[in-house]
Amino acid sequence: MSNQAVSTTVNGDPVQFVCDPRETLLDVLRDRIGLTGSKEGCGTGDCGACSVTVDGRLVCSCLVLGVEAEGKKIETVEGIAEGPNLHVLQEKIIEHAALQCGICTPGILVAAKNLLEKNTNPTETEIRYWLAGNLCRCTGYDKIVRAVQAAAEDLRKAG
Amino acid sequence: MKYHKPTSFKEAVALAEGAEGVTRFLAGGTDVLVQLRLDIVTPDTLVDMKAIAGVKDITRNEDGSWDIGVAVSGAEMTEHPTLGKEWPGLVEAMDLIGSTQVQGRATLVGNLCNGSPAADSVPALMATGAVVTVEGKNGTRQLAVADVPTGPGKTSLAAHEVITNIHIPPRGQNAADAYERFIPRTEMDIAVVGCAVNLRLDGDKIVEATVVMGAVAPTIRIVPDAAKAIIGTTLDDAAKDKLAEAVRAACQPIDDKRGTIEFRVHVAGVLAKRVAQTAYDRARTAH
Amino acid sequence: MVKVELWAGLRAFTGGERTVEVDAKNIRELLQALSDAYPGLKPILDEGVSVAIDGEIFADSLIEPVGPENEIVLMQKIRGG
Amino acid sequence: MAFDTQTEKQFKYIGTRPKRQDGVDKVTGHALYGADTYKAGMLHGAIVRSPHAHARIIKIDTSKAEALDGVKAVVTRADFATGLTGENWNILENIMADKTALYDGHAIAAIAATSNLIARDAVKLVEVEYEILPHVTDIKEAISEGAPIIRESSIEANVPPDHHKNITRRFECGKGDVDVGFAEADLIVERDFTTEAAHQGYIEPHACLAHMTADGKGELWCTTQGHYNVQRICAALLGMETSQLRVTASEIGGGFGAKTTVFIDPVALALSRKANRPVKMVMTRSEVLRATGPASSSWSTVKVGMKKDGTITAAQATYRLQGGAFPSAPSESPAQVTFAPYDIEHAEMVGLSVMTNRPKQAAFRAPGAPMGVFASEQVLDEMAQELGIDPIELRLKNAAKEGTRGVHGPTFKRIGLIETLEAAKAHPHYSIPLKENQGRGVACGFWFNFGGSTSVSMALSEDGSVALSIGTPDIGGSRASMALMAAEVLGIPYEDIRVTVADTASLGYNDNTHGSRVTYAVGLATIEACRSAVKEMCKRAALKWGIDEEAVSWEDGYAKPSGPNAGDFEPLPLKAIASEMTKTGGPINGHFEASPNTAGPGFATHLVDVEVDPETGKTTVLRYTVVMDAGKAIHPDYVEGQMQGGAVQGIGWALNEEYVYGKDGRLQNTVFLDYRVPVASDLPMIDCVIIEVPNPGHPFGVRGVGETSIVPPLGAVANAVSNATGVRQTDLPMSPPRVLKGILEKQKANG
Repeated sequence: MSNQAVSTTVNGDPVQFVCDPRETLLDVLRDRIGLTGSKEGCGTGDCGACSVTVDGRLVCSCLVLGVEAEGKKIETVEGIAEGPNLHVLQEKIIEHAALQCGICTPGILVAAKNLLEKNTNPTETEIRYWLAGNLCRCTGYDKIVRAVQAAAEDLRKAG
Repeated sequence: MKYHKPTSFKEAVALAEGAEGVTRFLAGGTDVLVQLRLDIVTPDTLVDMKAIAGVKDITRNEDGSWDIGVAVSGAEMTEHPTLGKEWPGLVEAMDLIGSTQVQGRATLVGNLCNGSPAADSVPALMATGAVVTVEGKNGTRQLAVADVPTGPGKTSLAAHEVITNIHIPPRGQNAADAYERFIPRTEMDIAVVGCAVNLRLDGDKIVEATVVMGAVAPTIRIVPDAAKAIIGTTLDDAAKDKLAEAVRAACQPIDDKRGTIEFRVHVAGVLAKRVAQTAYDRARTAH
Repeated sequence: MVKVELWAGLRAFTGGERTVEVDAKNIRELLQALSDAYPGLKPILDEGVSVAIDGEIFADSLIEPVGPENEIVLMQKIRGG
Repeated sequence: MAFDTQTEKQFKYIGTRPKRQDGVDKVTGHALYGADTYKAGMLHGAIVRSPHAHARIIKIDTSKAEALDGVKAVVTRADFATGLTGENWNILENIMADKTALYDGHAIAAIAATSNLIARDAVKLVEVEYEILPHVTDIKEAISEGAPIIRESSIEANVPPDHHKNITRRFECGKGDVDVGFAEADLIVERDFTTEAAHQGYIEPHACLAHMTADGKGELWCTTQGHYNVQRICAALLGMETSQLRVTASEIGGGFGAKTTVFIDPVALALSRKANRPVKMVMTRSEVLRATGPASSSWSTVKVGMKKDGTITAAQATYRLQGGAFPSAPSESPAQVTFAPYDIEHAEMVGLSVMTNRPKQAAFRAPGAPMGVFASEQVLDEMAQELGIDPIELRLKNAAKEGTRGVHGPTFKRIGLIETLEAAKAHPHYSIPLKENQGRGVACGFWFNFGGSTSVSMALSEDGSVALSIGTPDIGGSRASMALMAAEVLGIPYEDIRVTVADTASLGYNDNTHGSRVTYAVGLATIEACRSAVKEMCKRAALKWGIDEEAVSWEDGYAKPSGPNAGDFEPLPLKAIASEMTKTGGPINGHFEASPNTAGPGFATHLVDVEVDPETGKTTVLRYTVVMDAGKAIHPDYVEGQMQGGAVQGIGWALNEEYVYGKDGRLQNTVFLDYRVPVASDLPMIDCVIIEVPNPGHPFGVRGVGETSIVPPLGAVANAVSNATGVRQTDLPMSPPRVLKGILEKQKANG
């Protein structure tokens, strides 16, 4: 095996790991760094449950190799809350019952946060298309879309 | 699998040339990683292109032409302030590939080199008349995008060759492009049929046109007869019917899990009419 | 005696009768009595059945009392998701 | 268990929408699902799967795999128990082939290695020699002449000998005499319908972590809808005593029925037993689609007779459902369920289970019912049109109500079908005008709902907070519902109650989270467990006051003297009783165990508007309204969630989801890219109207809501597409190629 050493930053923390180049960033986050919040629903970039940001860019961590993390800034669902304070999106997801089983929730949160950072006033259609790569099999998306709308409204009010 | 991250194209070519077994270049990775995961292709050598200078650049040249780096993602094209104003069809074609997450990674070059007849960005890229620069052990060469794919999963590039740049000609006056695809859902599908149209007007009349069809033949196909059907017209209903007829005549699709032959041929005509109309309307309001 | 309505497919084992009468005070006795009276039913009953008593469906219970005043319907066991 | 007469009082907690207790864990990524735990020395398991739809296994050579560095154990069928019968044998045969590979993806062997990559590499080194046998994957082909017979020994006793040998079960029900009924009819319509297999599509693949130790004990962590069931099956398949295996249910990332059985758990245990190390197994998405149960595909024939005024005089139907290479298709379900919403004098339904070379079908939300309703509700829609009767009026005219003898046999108690129809009719959705190429569909659905075996225990802490232990994995927020019901009975805040899903060693037996049973049965058990604790608390208060136990009542969290001779004492709050409990007789706990059988049937009416592109056949859902009788909505948000989720799964099944098999018998669409579940941009908001007609068999009136929601959508969407296109949609999915074909054929026929 031609394992490689990688230095990266995950949720602001410096992290080093050694991995096989075939391992995805998702494999590395879960199995080597112990951050299991990102979920593997498909392994082929079709479900979005493993969504993270790499240098601020929303991606499926199953479509990124672990070795590509070298020198990057990775943000995962575990980094969304600030200490005990939940992000407004997290609050709204809970308040609006926008999760049933919750397996898609980490990916939805990472993706929706990324959207609201770019657009604090998305339309329903914009939210739905932005989240089209985040499959949810439980909710039918209704409550998820409402939670994102409510979070956007709060963020706008907070200025 | 060995992973390399060269800092120049020369180094990339040398790595590819020296490698044994299967070599893959990693631009966005949205195809390479899926193939790896599904045990379709496990490369022996993976050459990551993203550390090479300039691969993330989108440049508008003085003559109005564009150079797009090989590691520019779909999201970066969509976010570019002016590229989409001049080439809306190309940008929307790229934007249709996969989810927001996939857009963060997928690239034009990756889409092209994957060799899929259903690739969304490739018909639009062909319709622009784009040319790629290819570097190999014997130096560099220019190649029309239309000459890159040779069959499903196949390209005309040699094993040691790598695309280093995509060049899109100047937009020019009174012209526009458009791309649309048919999928059963609204997102996340592979095109069942894809169509790109690039045209130029003189007044109300179409004077130049390129019509390109995806997913209806073993390779993405420029359809000269379809262009002929609308050149010299104001895209009236008769012209559109002729366009549809020409497009359908050029279709040689297959029956598969995504659509039937019958369906693809019919929808190819429908799409061509719709896309031509969009391009035409855009060109009318273009400067 | 209690009256038990069988599902239509079981007529073949009861000489064409869809409703049969057996002597039973609870579901266990009822199933036993059916098996005794109509041996052809035994393998089907053994594969698992539900018994509806006055509209309430008992999927597993053997102890539920039954009486002549009850509407008793034998049902194929339904599986849930 | 009967409906509380005092329930007419205002609830304090029931019907409110507090935050779920596992919410923070689930939005921060800390909740642990099936694949989220690790053990020191853990190995990773992977499975060798058949690439053939039907093949005799001649030889399995694992020597090259075993020689690979890092490979620690290989298991085959020889490593499992022998002599199993019935469903246990079928499950074992499904999770590890014996002599024959029965479908593309059937497990042949498994490997445990020190990393996932090594395990996957080793799988590729296993050489299996097959003798390929003729196969059949299509239900119609499977029961036509010349089809390969898959397993004659699975045919049940009551299948007549003249039936095709791939039909393993025949079920018949009904009432009256259909010949008489059809003779009374003014209009008779008979049609055939087919539906394709749809996968449950949970986002979390099956995953587990197994550890067998040298003393024969086992620990299993897994994602499941029922860990007691997993315990029972795994113990049987491994040949061990049930209680020696402790199973802990992880958080579960969706199941919808398919996680009521097992696939990899016994394999991981067998690997662990052989390697003497913990083994983790996680399925890939392709494995989930190829080798876990989708719902059956179906072929139905439905015939209905009707008078001019819309009265149904007779209904006759045959439902053929395929169970894969196993005799497990739920064919009795459509036979019993589909016409149950209607008061029909003459009815005759037949259900047939058919074997094919496909994976063993698994339960999917009201298993079997949606396919039947797809057929029956379309025939009613067509007849309503033919007779010029509004589709809701037609259904109201025939609607079952309290006292109606259902076509499935039993007489209904109080049910809410009429209320859902009335609400649908009054809903603004029903009067929105439609434009060209748009159509509206209406359909009703019924599901029995279950009770099932249930154990619940609650423990009072000295500070007055409460720990509630339940044994049913929480898929859709049930812990919140249990806490609400406990709060209501105990009269303490929702936040003071912590609900835990206990492992198999910590609480008595519980049936699966299935059959829409949890809020009903576990809720009922929670109420009773809390009531037994209340009784004890009243006793402690009586002791303190020196009065009769019967003279103490419980009100809003306080023990109070009640009755004329009780005396005048200051009410005692729960906290005060709790703080002294160890001195007044010991800990105060409540528990309840039973198999409640009074689950109230669920009814729903769905409305949907679609627009169909006449040039491409593509359907867009414009609006969707679910009206459903919940009996009593404990936590309305999660009731709505069930209504919306079921509806959307139904929309997916109706429009684009399907299993596509090639001529070679291999599944063609093994990734989410091609197995097309609805994405966010495919859908509108899903409107919900909760009707509350109390279930007379639950203290608070609860009916199950999880499954009824998927019963009407296939029929409702098909009716809408049929109305938009003028072409009756008899086959699912209504994918664009199929719908366009119908439109073009109609245009051609009309010149």
